[in-house]
Amino acid sequence: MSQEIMAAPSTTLNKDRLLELYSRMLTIREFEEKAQDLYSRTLIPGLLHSSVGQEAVAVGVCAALRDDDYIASTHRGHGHCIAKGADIGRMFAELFGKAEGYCRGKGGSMHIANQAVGNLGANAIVGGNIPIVTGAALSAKMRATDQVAVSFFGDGALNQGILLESMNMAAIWSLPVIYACENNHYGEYTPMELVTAGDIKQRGTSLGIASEVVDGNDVLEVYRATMEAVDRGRRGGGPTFLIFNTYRYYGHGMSDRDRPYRSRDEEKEWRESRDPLDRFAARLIDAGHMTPSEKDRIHTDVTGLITRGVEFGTRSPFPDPDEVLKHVYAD
Amino acid sequence: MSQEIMAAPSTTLNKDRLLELYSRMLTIREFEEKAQDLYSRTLIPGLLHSSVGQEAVAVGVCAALRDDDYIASTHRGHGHCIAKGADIGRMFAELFGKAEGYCRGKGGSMHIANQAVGNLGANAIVGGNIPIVTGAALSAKMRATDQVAVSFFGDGALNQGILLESMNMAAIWSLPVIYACENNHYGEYTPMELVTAGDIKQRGTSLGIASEVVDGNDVLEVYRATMEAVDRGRRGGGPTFLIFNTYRYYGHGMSDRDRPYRSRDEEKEWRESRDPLDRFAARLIDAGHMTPSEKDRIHTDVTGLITRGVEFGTRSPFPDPDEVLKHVYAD
Amino acid sequence: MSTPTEGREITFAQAINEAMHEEMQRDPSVFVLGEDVAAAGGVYKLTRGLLDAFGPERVRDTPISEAGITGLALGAAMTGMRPIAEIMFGDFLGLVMDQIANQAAKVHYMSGGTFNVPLVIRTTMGAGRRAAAQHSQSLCAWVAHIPGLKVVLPSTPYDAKGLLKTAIRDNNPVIFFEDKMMYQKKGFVPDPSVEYAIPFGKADVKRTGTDITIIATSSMVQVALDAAEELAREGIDAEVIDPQTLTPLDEASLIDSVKKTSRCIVVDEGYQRFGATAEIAAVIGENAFYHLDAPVHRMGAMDVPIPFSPILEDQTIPNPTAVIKAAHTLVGR
Amino acid sequence: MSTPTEGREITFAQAINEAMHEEMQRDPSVFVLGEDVAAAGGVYKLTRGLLDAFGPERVRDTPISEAGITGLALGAAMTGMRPIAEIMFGDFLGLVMDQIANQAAKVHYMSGGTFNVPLVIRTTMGAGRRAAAQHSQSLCAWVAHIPGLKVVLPSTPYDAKGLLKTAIRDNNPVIFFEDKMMYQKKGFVPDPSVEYAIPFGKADVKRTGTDITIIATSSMVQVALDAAEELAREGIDAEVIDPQTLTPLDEASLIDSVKKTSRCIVVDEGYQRFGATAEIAAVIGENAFYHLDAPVHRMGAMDVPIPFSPILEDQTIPNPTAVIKAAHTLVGR
Ligand SMILES: Cc1ncc(C[n+]2csc(CCOP(=O)(O)OP(=O)(O)O)c2C)c(N)n1
Ligand SMILES: Cc1ncc(C[n+]2csc(CCOP(=O)(O)OP(=O)(O)O)c2C)c(N)n1
Ligand SMILES: [Mg+2]
Ligand SMILES: [Mg+2]
Repeated sequence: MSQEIMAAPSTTLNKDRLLELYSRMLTIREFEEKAQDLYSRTLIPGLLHSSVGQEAVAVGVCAALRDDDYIASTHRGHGHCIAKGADIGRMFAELFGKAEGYCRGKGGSMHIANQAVGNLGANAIVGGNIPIVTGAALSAKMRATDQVAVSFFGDGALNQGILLESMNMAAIWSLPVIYACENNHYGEYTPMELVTAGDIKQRGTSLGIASEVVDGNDVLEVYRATMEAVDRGRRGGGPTFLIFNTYRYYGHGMSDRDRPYRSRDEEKEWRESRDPLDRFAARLIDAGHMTPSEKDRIHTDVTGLITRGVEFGTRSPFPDPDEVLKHVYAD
Repeated sequence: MSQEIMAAPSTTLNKDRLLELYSRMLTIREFEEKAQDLYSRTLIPGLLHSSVGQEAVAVGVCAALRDDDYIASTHRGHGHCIAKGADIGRMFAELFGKAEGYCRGKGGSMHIANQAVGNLGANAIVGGNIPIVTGAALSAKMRATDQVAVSFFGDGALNQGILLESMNMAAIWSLPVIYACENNHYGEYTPMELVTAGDIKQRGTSLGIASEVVDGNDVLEVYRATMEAVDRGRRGGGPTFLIFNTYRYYGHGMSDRDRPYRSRDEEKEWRESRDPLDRFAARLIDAGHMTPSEKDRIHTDVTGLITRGVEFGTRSPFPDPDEVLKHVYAD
Repeated sequence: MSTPTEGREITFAQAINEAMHEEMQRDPSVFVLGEDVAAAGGVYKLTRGLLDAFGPERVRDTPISEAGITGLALGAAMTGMRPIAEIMFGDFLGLVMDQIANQAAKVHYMSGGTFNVPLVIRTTMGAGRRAAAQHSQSLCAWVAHIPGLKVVLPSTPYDAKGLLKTAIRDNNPVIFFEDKMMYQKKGFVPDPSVEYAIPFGKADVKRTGTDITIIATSSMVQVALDAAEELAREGIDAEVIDPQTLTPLDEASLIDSVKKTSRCIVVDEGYQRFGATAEIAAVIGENAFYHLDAPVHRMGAMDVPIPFSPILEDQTIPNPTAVIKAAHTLVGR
Repeated sequence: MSTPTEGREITFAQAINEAMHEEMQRDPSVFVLGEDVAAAGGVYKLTRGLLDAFGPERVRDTPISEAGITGLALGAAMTGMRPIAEIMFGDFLGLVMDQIANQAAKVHYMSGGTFNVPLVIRTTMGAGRRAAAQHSQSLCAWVAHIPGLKVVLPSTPYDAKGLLKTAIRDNNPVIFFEDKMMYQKKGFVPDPSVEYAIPFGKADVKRTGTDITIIATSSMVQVALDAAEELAREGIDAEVIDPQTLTPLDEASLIDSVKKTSRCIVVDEGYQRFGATAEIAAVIGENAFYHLDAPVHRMGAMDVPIPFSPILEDQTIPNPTAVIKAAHTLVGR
């Protein structure tokens, strides 16, 4: 099994990195669980969209990126932020609307940006980040760096016209951009198939863009596919469209409790047979990369990280009221 | 040869209809030539885009439609209006900004609409009519008529996001809409291939839409392909995407005189070997459907029609100044 | 003050739902489309029950394609249907302004009066939900700026129902703004058996008064009424008047009120600069000039992207305290 | 009146071209993208020569994808470049308002000040070309309503060059409106060797006067100056003042001028209702209230979709005769 994990050259990851992938996924899951808990206790205001179930996409994609590569994210964006290297404390601070949050409390859950690691920000307009990330790729190309840029979006964004416009420009200009579609099969309360025509992959191939459907719950598959896309981008080979099949375990947002639009059986099937963390943990253990006690330590570490993050966020002061007028314009 | 013209059952047209196709194409050509002449003499104000060279698309498509079927058109829309049954006099009146024009002089060349024959109007926003026509098809379906709706647009509109949004809805709802792309290989001064990725046809097939590339300078081919699409639409078989390859002989608009973005050789090749009128005339004559004297009579008739149309437009009064405030709102 | 003060109490959301339900029953050409409006009954449950009552042809879940939704609705409106399109958040108007402003608004005029556009676009406005900069705006001024559109801002369940019915029956594109913070607010509305509709272009005096006129829209009507109540205790008698529609705007009633009171505050939840308060203040300033004892005072949302943090967001929306303070300044006591 | 009155005469179009050329030379991160801007040098030849000078990487012909163009430019601006995106007609703003208003305008604020957006969007405004309802609008009020954007309306070649240079050097999204009827108008501009830029937020007094203030934007500045000349012959001394930027708006200078003259007309080519004249009139009405001898008079475009027929279109735009008439009414002689 060990060999299998290491099979493709681009996916060769040593034990440390493999454990890190696991640890990152777990961090996202624990972060989301804690955030939902805090929300239920009205400690987080506004809107909250959990990415539990989708951790492998965020982690697998970002593991293939450098710090200076770009990403931008969505309303369901905590995982992407964490995977790209955000500090948990500053993230909680942002969710609380605190001064030490990534956006000084001005953005909140749907708008976390983190310039230090190329996170151009989460975006609350479905599809809104797609041209922006494509523009970052254009910029990378013009500046002759070998940076790549990743746009995360959901299956719902497949039907926003801006996707066509952006992908077309990326294709004609051979831009180093990766369109990372997280297909969790629902856009809010509407099943994807009901509102999405044709074979999704062809939205890329029809424009001559290398496209692939990937098991988004297998972090190594995500990593492998992304590495290929990153290589293509850095080599000047142009854009890639990756469709990651995955599932969100909870409701669309915190008010979506009953989820009448899908069955409990379907949820159970994803949770029990295809959970990205369970599957990866089992594989790591089988392959001898992780011992049960290492797993325990990771869990303990992550719990500590989350606890300290919440503490940091809690301690952080609210922004000064005057802050409201700051940053409307840059100097 | 006679058989050849009549080959496919859906394209069976008797002599009268065949001559009518020719006559309509000629009417468009003469209309455009006259309009350009009038424009040069500053009798037509504003912007003017000639469809000379593209007549077979307008005529072949509209020949497959009933009066109660819908179309909407573009900035290069005179041909579509005429083919759908507009009166030449009222069209000139509109181009002159006169009260008896189709829009009472308020629309002008880029906005002629003609409700009586289902012409929802020309549109000066590239791609702007695409969702509107798709909505007309939705309406036809909801009202359970068997009307179909045709959106004419240029190759430039292929890169407007609204195309994806509209086609996707047409596909999921199986709407009786025909997307008629007039690929004249340039959007203003930019060659289509430079700004358009992939295989155009796949913008339809990727959404599961029946799609076909058609010789847009062969009026019978246009008619045949459209008849198939119309049949599909009326039968509830959903949308069709037709790409008509064609060429505009003149500049993008009246100010585009030198056309540095394309070669004189290329223009010559289209004009001399692929002219839709010449080709069709030759075929009709070869097949014994049109005698040289019949052809002459058609030319004479069309010239008369255009002359009378210009006279009508010229005689028509300018709108009453008060008209400016009318029709902002419907009652 | 046409709003009833007794009878059946329902929420703003229910009022809107009832208006759609009744109009769909009355007229088979009325239909509803939007994201999650059918099976789920809408994100705010505004369209609840419509799918069961009218079926999936007339209550359509769409893809997340706002421009497409709007354009399709427009095409349907031009060809015999009367669509009600829901744009989930008013902020998303940015995606559909071409279809609204360049297309829907101009079809009737450009076609020389031959095509009508009986189209309603329902959308939201209003901050305060900690939904941050892209889900909190009140962009009514954008559409009010465009000739050919009608713009409606109801402030009570009664008004919402009556104005939405008028919107659905109107032969023009109507943009209908619903303050999302108001959906659960209750108010008296006549029994469904009592048919009523509220005409456009008639301002509604929500409170009569003599000392100062507070012109307020949508969510700000309650803010104005709250302020007026406190002011009354202090002996300042404020008139609160709600234009109900920005287009058509009942300039005469607004001007008359100010002529009577000689002082005016305009409160609206859109950004203040180049917003609805500007138009209304300019109209008053021009037409009640010789009656004004003090400058017209405008209060819109603070001119900043709407921040997430409650301590910041709360400062951006006009509130009763601020209105009271402004009234004191204008009245001079 | 900073505009030179002698020296080198160039057109408004050339001035804009020079500004871009010089800034691209100065700063390699500046680049241009838009429809037909490269090989063809732009529909109005504004970008002529740039492709030859700076090559196809920095002068890019795009597909007809306005939203995409704007979004790509934004992404490039956030990551080290300084794009100038051309949106061929201002009417097409309807297609890009999401990327402008929900994205570009809010990035700096939403990110807590960490990302800058040094982005210029050049587009057109202005009727009179018989281009009909979808190619003639002046939609400046839409963007002026949105915090986070700067909005520039130059009225002379000198101003156009100086303001565009400032726009390109600004670290915020700037929407730059060019009146297409002005492109061929000439004016004095210093030699290219004389470097200058015009700061935002400073109104420019185009003509000093004492009897009435005419605040005019873009195309309407010349209309105001023509009216002022005629008024001078009649003994009415009008001051003509051009805000140059709607955001930031130099309220102080406008107010001071009106305090001096006591009368004010505001002229702008956008639709009058909920347009730029409303904001400016409201600002004057509120802040010069005690100095006004007559109500502030607004003159915007007629509130109708802009018609094609010359006899109709010409009525929709404010003209000197109408300004003169309004001035007579206000001055009372
Ligand atoms: C342009 C736009 N339309 C609608 C919404 C409201 N909305 C927020 S999330 C969402 C569903 C998005 O679905 P998908 O892209 O599949 O992402 P997921 O929530 O499944 O992660 C919708 C409709 C929005 N935020 N932006
Ligand atoms: C949204 C939009 N963008 C740009 C323009 C300006 N414009 C008018 S026609 C045209 C070219 C259109 O090309 P195509 O669709 O191929 O039609 P053609 O002119 O070749 O018939 C452009 C860019 C426009 N009218 N609308
Ligand atoms: Mg989804
Ligand atoms: Mg073309």
